[in-house]
Parts: sequence; structure tokens; C-alpha cells
Amino acid sequence: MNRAHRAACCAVGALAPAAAAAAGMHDALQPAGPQAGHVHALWLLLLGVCTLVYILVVGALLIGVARARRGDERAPADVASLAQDEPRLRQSVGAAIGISIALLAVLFGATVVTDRALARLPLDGALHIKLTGHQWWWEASYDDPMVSNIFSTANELHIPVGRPVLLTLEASDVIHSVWFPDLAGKKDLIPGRTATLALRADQPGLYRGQCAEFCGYQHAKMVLYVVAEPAAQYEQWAAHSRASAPPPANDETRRGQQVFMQSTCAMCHAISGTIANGQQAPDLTHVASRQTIGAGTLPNTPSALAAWIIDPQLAKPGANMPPNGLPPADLQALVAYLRTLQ
Amino acid sequence: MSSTRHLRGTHEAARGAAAPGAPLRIVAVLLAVLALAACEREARRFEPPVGKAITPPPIRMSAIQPAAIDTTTTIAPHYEVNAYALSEGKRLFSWYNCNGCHANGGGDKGPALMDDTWIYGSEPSNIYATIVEGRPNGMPSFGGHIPDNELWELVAYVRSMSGLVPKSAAPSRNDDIQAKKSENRLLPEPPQSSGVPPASERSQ
Amino acid sequence: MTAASPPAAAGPVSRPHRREPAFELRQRYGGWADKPGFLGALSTVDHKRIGRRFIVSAFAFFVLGGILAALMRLQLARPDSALIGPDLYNQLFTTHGTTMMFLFAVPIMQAMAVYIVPLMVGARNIAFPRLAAYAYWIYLFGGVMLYAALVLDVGPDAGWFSYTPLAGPEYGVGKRSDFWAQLITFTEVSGLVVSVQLIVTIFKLRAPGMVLTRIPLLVWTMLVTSFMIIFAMPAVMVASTSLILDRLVGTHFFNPAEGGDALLWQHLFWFFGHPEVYFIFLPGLGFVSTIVGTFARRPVFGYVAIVLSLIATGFFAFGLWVHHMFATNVPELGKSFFTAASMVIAIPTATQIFCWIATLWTGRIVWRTPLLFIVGFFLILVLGGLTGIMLAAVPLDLQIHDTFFVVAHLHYVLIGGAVFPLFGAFYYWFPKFTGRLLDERLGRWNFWLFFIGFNVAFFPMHILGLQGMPRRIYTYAADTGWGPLNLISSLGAFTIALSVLLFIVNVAWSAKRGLQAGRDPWGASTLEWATDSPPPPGNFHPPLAVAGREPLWEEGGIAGRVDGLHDDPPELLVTSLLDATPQHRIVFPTPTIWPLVAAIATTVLFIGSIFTPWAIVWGSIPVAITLIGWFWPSKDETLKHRKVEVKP
Amino acid sequence: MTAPVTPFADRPAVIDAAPLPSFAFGHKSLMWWGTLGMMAIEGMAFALAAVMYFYIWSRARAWPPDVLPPELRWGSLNLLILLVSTIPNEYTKRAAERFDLRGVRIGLVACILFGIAFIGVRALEFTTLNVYWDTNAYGSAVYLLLGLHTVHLVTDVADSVVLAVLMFTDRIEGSRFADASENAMYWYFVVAAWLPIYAILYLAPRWM
Repeated sequence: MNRAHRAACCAVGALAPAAAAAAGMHDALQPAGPQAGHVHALWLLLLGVCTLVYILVVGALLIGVARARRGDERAPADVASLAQDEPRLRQSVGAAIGISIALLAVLFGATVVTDRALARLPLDGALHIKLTGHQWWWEASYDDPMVSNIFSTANELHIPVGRPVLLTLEASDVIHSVWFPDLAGKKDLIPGRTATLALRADQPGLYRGQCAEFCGYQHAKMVLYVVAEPAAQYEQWAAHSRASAPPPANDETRRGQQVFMQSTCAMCHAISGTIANGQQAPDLTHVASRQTIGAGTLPNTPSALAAWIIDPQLAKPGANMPPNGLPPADLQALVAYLRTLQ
Repeated sequence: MSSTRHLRGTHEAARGAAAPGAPLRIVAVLLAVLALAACEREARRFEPPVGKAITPPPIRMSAIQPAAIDTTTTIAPHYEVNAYALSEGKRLFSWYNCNGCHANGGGDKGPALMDDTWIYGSEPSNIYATIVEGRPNGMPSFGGHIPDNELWELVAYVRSMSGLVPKSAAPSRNDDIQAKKSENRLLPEPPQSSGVPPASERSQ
Repeated sequence: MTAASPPAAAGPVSRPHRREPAFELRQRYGGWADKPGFLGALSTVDHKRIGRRFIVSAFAFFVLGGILAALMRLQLARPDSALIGPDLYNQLFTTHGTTMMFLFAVPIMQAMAVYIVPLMVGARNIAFPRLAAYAYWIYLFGGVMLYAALVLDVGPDAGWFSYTPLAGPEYGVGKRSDFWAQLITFTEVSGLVVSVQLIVTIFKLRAPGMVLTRIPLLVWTMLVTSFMIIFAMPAVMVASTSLILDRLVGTHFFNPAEGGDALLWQHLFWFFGHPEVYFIFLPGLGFVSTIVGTFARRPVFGYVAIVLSLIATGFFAFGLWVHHMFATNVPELGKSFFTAASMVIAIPTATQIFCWIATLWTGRIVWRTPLLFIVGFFLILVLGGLTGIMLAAVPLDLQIHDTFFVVAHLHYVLIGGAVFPLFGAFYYWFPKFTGRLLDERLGRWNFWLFFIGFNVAFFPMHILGLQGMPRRIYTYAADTGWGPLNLISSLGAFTIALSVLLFIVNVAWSAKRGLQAGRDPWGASTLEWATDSPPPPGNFHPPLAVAGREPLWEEGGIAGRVDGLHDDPPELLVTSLLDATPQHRIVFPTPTIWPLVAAIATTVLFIGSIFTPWAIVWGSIPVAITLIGWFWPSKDETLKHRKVEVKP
Repeated sequence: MTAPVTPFADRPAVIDAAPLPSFAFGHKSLMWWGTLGMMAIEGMAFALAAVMYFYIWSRARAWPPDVLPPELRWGSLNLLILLVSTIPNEYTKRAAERFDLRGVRIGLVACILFGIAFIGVRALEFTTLNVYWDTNAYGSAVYLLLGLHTVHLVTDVADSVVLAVLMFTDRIEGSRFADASENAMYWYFVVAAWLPIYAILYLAPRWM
């Protein structure tokens, strides 16, 4: 296991920056918040103890077989032990068992302590977000005492650094599980039940989360990003997100909006401030401001967006969005329009 | 359960051979049938088998128009024996809020879909046309709003609500309030009236 | 007495039922001999032939499951790989898990027991041998059904754990999950039946003089395992039945909207699923005890301690299931309890490991391939056990649960704890099965490739898990940085495949040209080595009485022979549960085709009920008929029995 | 007796099995243990079905949810029938253990009649449950419990019929009586299983 740790550290050293740059960080060994921090401390303790135990046990075995006498099938076996017992062996085995029990007690204590520490995360002034798992995307609804201030987004959370966040977890179809390795342990989203997950990000950054419970064809492409940013920036983002979509400014985007409303799109997607209010698929009011499309499937670029609209099944087979054989001009207009939804 | 019997039987049991040939053959036949059904039933067609383009809603006066029969015979069967297509149809039926008027096929503002009466015909092409073109007295036209393959999935599902598709492919119950028997448990409702009797239309 | 008898000894009597004409067999072995020819092969009730079949079939499923794993590793070797789509991938990993758990791991341990246990306790056959035949056929037909389904694109695709609602009526589209659920029924019927047979064999058919404290450790593990199976497997049978009912006739066990609950499934499944880990792994420990003892040339240290740890494990194993559900809002207190239980269960296993190490320290070691695999077992299992303790710690589990860390952990435990000892056992008992030794040189290659390949394949997965790679994903993006380690892991996987191929070659070659083993090539101590290799029908002619824990090692360990048992009709001696004193003779069932026919009828019933509930009704008629045929005694049998009858 | 062919056959004979009985009753017999094993398995299945029932209850607002509890009469009548049926059952067991063929025949026939009566009433029972398996999870649990028990009932009655018929043929030998006594033991299991199931299905919803 100590090999494990060194290997882990090298690997992290090598990969994490790259990953962080491109895809957001996702590493349980690089905690960016108190919850993951507590767990990381527990991990280090367990890793240390287990490594020690491994070395001792395997060492004892290898030394034993190395220095034991060699025998031969044909030689009669030594059955003396059946007659008289072996006090030295008994004592050493007994001691080994005693030590194991003691170590387990330590580990159990550490576990309980960590458990309590996790439960003690102060939640006053927490940001409340209702997170709903769908096949295969995340719907987030930012709660607010003022109903008019409630807004929803998809597949990308923005949270203020240093402020606790309380996620209320629900599932609309099958069981999902939300997991941000750098921020906190995972929690299942189970149909017919409600769970909560408390976390806090202490360092700004882009954190990658992913569904951790097998949920069907696209379990692999059900990513949820967390953008942790300073409070001011966050408030700015929230205010912007509450606003409804800007009306199309030029002919092309106007045509794009028309296409959106008159083709399949509006059947499932919603854009606040327009007649499109489908509730089945991600809210697109500010789609252009997100990092990715298709819950982390493609980067949010015009070409990728066009490809996605034409046939989502190529990038994400099984996803619930149908292919749309739009004429090129319509497609171009639609993409242009969607790009304006900052 | 039954293993109790074997156990209690073994001790006494003492008996010579009886050729296993016949049962084996039966099993073989069963498996063969299974084999034929299975592939068609289980395929997941994420890519629509027919053209991706939304075909402009065909204008039909009656069900016995060549185009209709053509599509029916070529396309519809693929969907009606395919469990995935049927379940997609069921999902879309609620996503596109068909329940709003047809209440799980029970009927409300719109006619019931799980019975044996078909105002505009029970043929897939009839149903297709009904969805695409809409009908007087409230059925809106979804032509252009729903891609072709999804239309056919809906058509197949609508027919499954009258038990007109294979039980082994029809959708099972939803994890939801039990509104009606699930499609895979319905007895077939052989269509009573097909085609388009103008009288019935006025009577709506 | 311990010297291996010269090859000649294995001459005419090895493989009797291959070399000798039927009438000769009948003359020599009376009612123990099988009928000749193909029909005879189908109607055998000899635990050795059934056991051999069972082992070969289970190994075949191991290879199939391995091929599926190789395909998955092929897909995961590169990021954004387009080799295998999600639909197929989900079927592959589901079938892989289902195969390894239900068609390989549990059955092959029971199969080894069906062959070895009766010999080890000095019995002439297993209890209820016709039931053993039935259990084998049911198992075989179930496994064939699963792979037929996979080929027909009806392979289960909701994971080997088939969580509802994903496997339920709404989201488990088609018949895939129904085939999974029925496979469970097949394998559980088979598994439960065999456990009952093993328990009865161990309780009532031990050689006279084999008191509780003289039962070989392997037999103890099989006894504990069988009890665990009896109490754990009904849970998954009830669960899979409820699942089929939900899907087929619209019950609401797992439907939250109508009062059911998705978590009910998880409780039922893991109440079985966690003990299952232990009844895969305990027999492995039994192999270790046997092989360590034989190749350290001394009785295993701490017999009583080991037996007690086995029993303790059996109990604790039922108190851990919730640690598979820590991410599902378990109450705090509950969590602490299950953490404690999950850590406590490490102690019995640790105890056994210490006892074996002590044995090896003080033994005179003979280096043979079986022992090599046992050393490999230590190196891998200990690591797996330690990561198990990490997973038992709730907070840490919430980070690594359902990631590749768990994939690594479970393979370290199951391959290290069960498959390495199993391969050791193959090398150890192959001479008893066939009369010939497996080749040692190939054996060492087999071991080293397996050992290195295994660690290369699975160690990196620990790191991948910590880096956030979830389980059961069919692909991953390049920018996650998971690519290199996955590639390494895939290379390791193919090394394992190569070593398994070597093993198959070794078996194929040695079965024909291997060295003649003789009666007891290892100078071992237990009763199976007291008869020929392979043992003749009826195993012991005449049966023996023992007077020690290590009958073939101790002076006078074999007390003497048992007279007065008929061979036609074949008779066994039934002894008392505790001190194995003779109680009565019992006439044993003779070969018959009925178990096979009954198994076919049952198969029709099970597969039919995937499609219509009415299959339970019409399908039960042929089942009933075949069972009555099985049950119904013939005139001459009855007369034969009357001839030897003595009323109590 | 064939010539010894395996090693160690030259050891002195320490046990002569010839005078030992060729079958036995009760815990000495293999079949008794086998039956016990199967009873353990099936008992476990019953227990788990009951656990499911209470688990579902624990998540319900009212019990039974939105329906009336099953009507008492048929279930209670069945309870009565089963309890009375233990008399011929015990009679058969004892007759078997003293090799009283006539007694076994009479006893078995009586047991079968009781069994058939029970199955008949069970059919009526299903009509008075006030719920269907697909009404809600409660209904599903009720049908699971009752269904499980019915399966055991039917199979054991069928088993008794086969044994009874055998007892009227010329295929009679000593061990057949042991089978009769184990068959009786299994019937006790079916009876014993019904008591808690009756309490769960009929009494618990009323008095808990």
C-alpha cells in the first residue's frame, strides 16, 4: 500500500494539473473543502496503518518460508504437535491477534471521529440547491425565500467559496449518485426518497463531479461541474441567471428562435421569456454560459453545438434527445440564437 | 420449493432410463422460437432506422392511400415488436403530454385509447396521420414538432394500449401511481370500427 | 505409509469406468458401477463424475466470464474508445459479474466439495446423489440460458446487482432483467440443494471414528459455507422472484408510488450479497489449510482456533450487508454499527492467516506449485483485506464507494482469496481426479504470469478510483487523465488471460502424458489419499475407520476396515453426528436418467415463466410427472432392498 | 460382496455393519436431515417474505393502505382445519413407526382429505383478501406470503398422494415407513408455517 501512496502521489502530480486545466479537478487526494479534507486525513491514517500491517504480515510470511527447513513428500510428516502443544507459537499468534484488535480499535475510533467531524459542518447561511438526477443530466434549482428569485440551471453549479452549500437530492427516474471527489463523499439520489449533501469549497476552482451509481446507457456521460468562485462573482452570476433570456437582436437569431419554437426543441426545453417551457430537458435560458453540452459530453462551441443538435446519438448514444434533421440554414440560425443565450 | 420433492424422492427413487429425447426437442423448439423473437424485440435503436429528416406531414384522405399502407407495412412493424421503441413511445406519450387529454389512454377531453373503438382507424398509418395532421375537435397537429421515428414510437405505443402488439415486447407497469393495467397485461381489443366513417366524426 | 506408491499401483484401477467393460465393473463394484455408454454417462449418480463435470463446467464459465472481462478491458484501454457501445458494454459487465459470482465462484467451490468432501470423510458417495445430478443439470441449463440470452441480445444489462428501478418494469426494457432473475433461480436451486447434501454428508456419512475434532479443516469450511448458503440464498431468491413479479404481473414491491421501496431491493440483495463474498472465500481458506499442512509436512497450527474463526466468520458475515449502502442515507448509529462489524470480521481471518504463517515457520517446506499459489494468496489477499478495512470506514467509503478502488478491492479479495487457492487446489487434487500430475514447469509459468498479470491489472485501479473514476462506465474522456493507468491495467488483464491459457494447456497435456501420480503423490494426511487415483466407483472397498485427525500421518491413524456392507444393492454406513459411531446401513440410490429429465422439465418451467405467469401452472405438470418417475421404485429394486433389510 | 480393491483393505476389520439396521427413523436417517435442511431454506424464505411485509408496513401511512384487512372467516377456518389435521398426521407418524401398514394407509388418506379441504378453502381465502397483488405494495406482500404457503401446501399434498398410492402397491419395504414418518414431519412444518402467516395477514393489520 505504501507503493500505492507513492504511485498515487506521482500520478496525481503528473495528471492533476492537466486534468484541472482541461476537465476540472476530480481527485479525492486533493481536498478543496473541509468535508473532503476530513476524509483525506482519515485516508492518510488508514493508509499508514494498513501499509505497516501489510509489511509486517507479508514480511513474517516471507521470512518464515525463507528460513524454514526444506522437506520432502516422501519423508514422514512431523505429527508431534498433535501430542504436545506449542506455547511459543501460541503466544506469538495470540500477540499478533491482540495487536490486530488494538489497531482495529484505533481505526474504528478515527472513523467515528471523522464521521462526527463531517456531521459538524456549520450550515448557517448555507446556500440551498435542489439537485435532481435525470437520465442522464443534472437539474439544479437554486432556492430562495423570494419565489421570483428561484432559478434553475443544468449540469453546472456555481457556488460561492467559503459558504456552505446544502444540496437536496432527488431522482426523477432511476438511482443516481452525486460525487465531487475534491469536495465531499458521494450521496445517492433515490426515487421516492430525499437526501441531503452538505459541502463547502474553500478554494476557488472548477471541480468535476460525476454520477457514481450505475444508471443506464449514459452513466459514463453524466458529469456535473462545480464552479467555486468568490462571493461577489457568484452573486453576479446568480443575478444574471435569474434574468430571462435576451430577445434575439438580429434577423438570423430571430430566425433561430423561430426554428427553436417551431421544431422539436420547444417540446422538451425551456427558455425563460419565451413560449418554450418544456420541463423534460435542461433549461437553456443561459445555455451559452456553460462549459459543456450534454452533461460534459462536448465542449460548448458552435460547431460542437451544431453537431449535437443534428444527432446527439453520435456523441451520447441512448440519450433522450432525438436527432434533428434541420436544413443547414435553419441549423445555423438556431446555433446562432442559442449562442446569444449568455 | 420443488427441490424439497426431489430430496424426499431420491431415497425411494430407483428406476431405469426413459429417453430424454422428446423433452430435449421441446426445449430446442422453445429456444428456437425465443431466438427469433428475441433479436427483434431487444434491439436498442438509438439511431432512427428510417430517415432522420422530419418528413412533411403527408396529406391523407383515407387510410387506404398507397403511401400509408406502404409505411405501415415497412416501418410500423419494426416498432411494434421492439420493446425499446414501445417504451420510448410510452415515455414520449407523457413527455409530450398526451396524458393531458387522453389520461393514460383512459380518455378525458380526448377519446379513450385503450378501448376497441377507433374513430380514425386503428392502422398505424391512421394513427400516424392523426398525430401528424391533428383531428377536428381538439387533437392538435404535431407535424414538424416530433421527429419521424418518435412518431412511429408513439404510434406503436398507442396500439399497445389496446393490446395490439406482442405481450413480450409491450411495456410493463411504471414506477408510478397505478392508473391502469400495464400494456403487457392487457387483453387484445380487436378494433371494432376502422377507416373514417364521416358520421362518427360529426358526432364528436 | 507416507511414501508415494510407485506408478504401477495406479495401473488397472485408475479410471475404471473408462477402461473396463461394463460387466467387469459391475462384477467388481456391484451397484456402484454406472451403466455403460452415453446413457450411463447421463444417468450417473457417482459424486466423482458429477463433481468432475461440475468443475469443468464452472471453469468453462470462468473462461467465458474472463473473455467478457477482456473485451471490457479492450474498450477501456483507450479514452473515448468507440469499440463497444454502451448497450453492449452494459450487457458485458453485467454478464461478467453474474457469471463470476453465480456461475463460477460459488458453483466451483461446491463442485470441488462434491468431489472431495465425501472422499475426505471416508464416505462411498455423497448424500442424495441423484439430487447432486439434478443440481448439476439445473446449473448447467441455467448457465447455458444466460449465454444464449447474451448472444440473442437479451443479455442482462442492469448490473449483477440489478438495482431497481433500473432493472425494474419501467426502466428495464425488454426481457433482459427477467433472464437475470431466472438465472438466479436456476443457480440458487442448484446451490441450495448441494449445500443440503454437503451438510448431510458431513453430519451423517463420516467414517467411523471421525469425531468432530478430527474433521479435516477443508470439510469444516465447506460445512460453514453450506450453512451460510442455506440462510443467505433464500434472500436473493425472494428478491429476484419479487422483481419478476413486478415486471410480469405488476406487483409493487419496489414501486415507491404505491408503497414499495427501491431500497427494499438493496437490503434483500445485500443480505445475500455480502455473505456470498464469504462463501466464495471460506472454501478458499479451506484449500489453504489443506495445502499449507501438506507442504509444511506438519498438522496446521491452531486447529480449534481456525474452526472457531470459520464459525465466527459465518455469523459476522450476516451483519455487514449495509456497508454496501453507506451512500443511501443510513442512520448515523447504524453506520457505526456496520463499520464496527465490518472491521471485527477481519479478526477471524487474521487469526487463520497467523496460524498458517506459524505453521510454515515451523514446518519442513516442500516447494510445489500448489504452495506457490498459496504464497500468492497471502500477498494478494492481505492487501485486499486491508483495503476492505478502508471501505468499512464510512467516511472513506463515501469517497471510494462505486469507484475503481472498489473494483480493485473486490478482485484482490476474490481472486486473491478464492481463485489463487483454487488454482492451488487444482494442482493439488488433479492427481486424485485423473491419476496424473500436472506439469510443474508449466505450473510455475502459470503462477508467475497470473501473479504479475493480476497485480499489473488491478493495482492501478486503486489509484484510478481515488482519482475519481467511477465503476461501470463504458468510456471516459481523454482529459480526465485516466488513460495511462487504464492501458497498463488492460495489459495486465491480457497477461492473466495468457496464464489461464497456459493452465488449460497444462491440463490438456498432463491428462494424457502427465506423470503417473499413484495413490498419494504428496504424502498427504487425509482420507482421499487412502484410495486409488482416481478413486473407483464406491470410493472405498471396503470403507475405513479412522483414529486420528491426520489418518495417514499418525501411527494407527487408520483404525481398520468396515465389514458387512453390501455392494449390490450399494450400501453406506451412517454414523452419529458428534462422535461418528455406526448407527445403521443405508441402501443408496442407483444410477437413473430421471434427474436429467426432471431438470429439463424444470428448465422449461423457469424459462416459460419469463414470458407468462401461467407457465408456473402448465409447467409444473411435466415437473410433477418427472418427479414421480424419479420417486417411483421398481419391483426388483424393492425386492433387492427387502433382501438386505434389517428393521431398527 | 466383491473382493477388496482399494488400499488399506488388509487392515483388520473393526466394525461389522451386517447386523446394523438397514434404515432408521428420525434424526438417525439421512432423509430426516435432508428434509430439515429444506425446511430451513423454506422457513428462511417465509421469514424474508414476512420481513418484506413489515418493511413495507414501516413505510406506509396507514395499514392496510386504503383497503380493508382480509376477511377473517376463511383464513380462520383454514387455521382450524390445519390444527385438526395434525391429529391424523400424528396418527400416521406413529402407525409408520410401528410398521402398521393399515394404519399408515388410513392415516395418509385422512391427511390428504384434510389437505384437499384446506386447498379448497384457500381458494375462497384468495377471494376475500380485499386487495389484489397489483393494487399496491401491501397487496403484493399479502399475495407473496399466501402464495408461498400455497405452493408448499400443494406440493406436500401431492407428495402425500404419491406416497399413499405407493402404500397400496406391492412396492412396500421398511424404509417406506420412514418416508411416511418424514412426510408427516414435513406436514407439521406446513402447519407451523401457517400460524405466523395467519397472524401476520389477518391479526396484525387489526390489532397492531
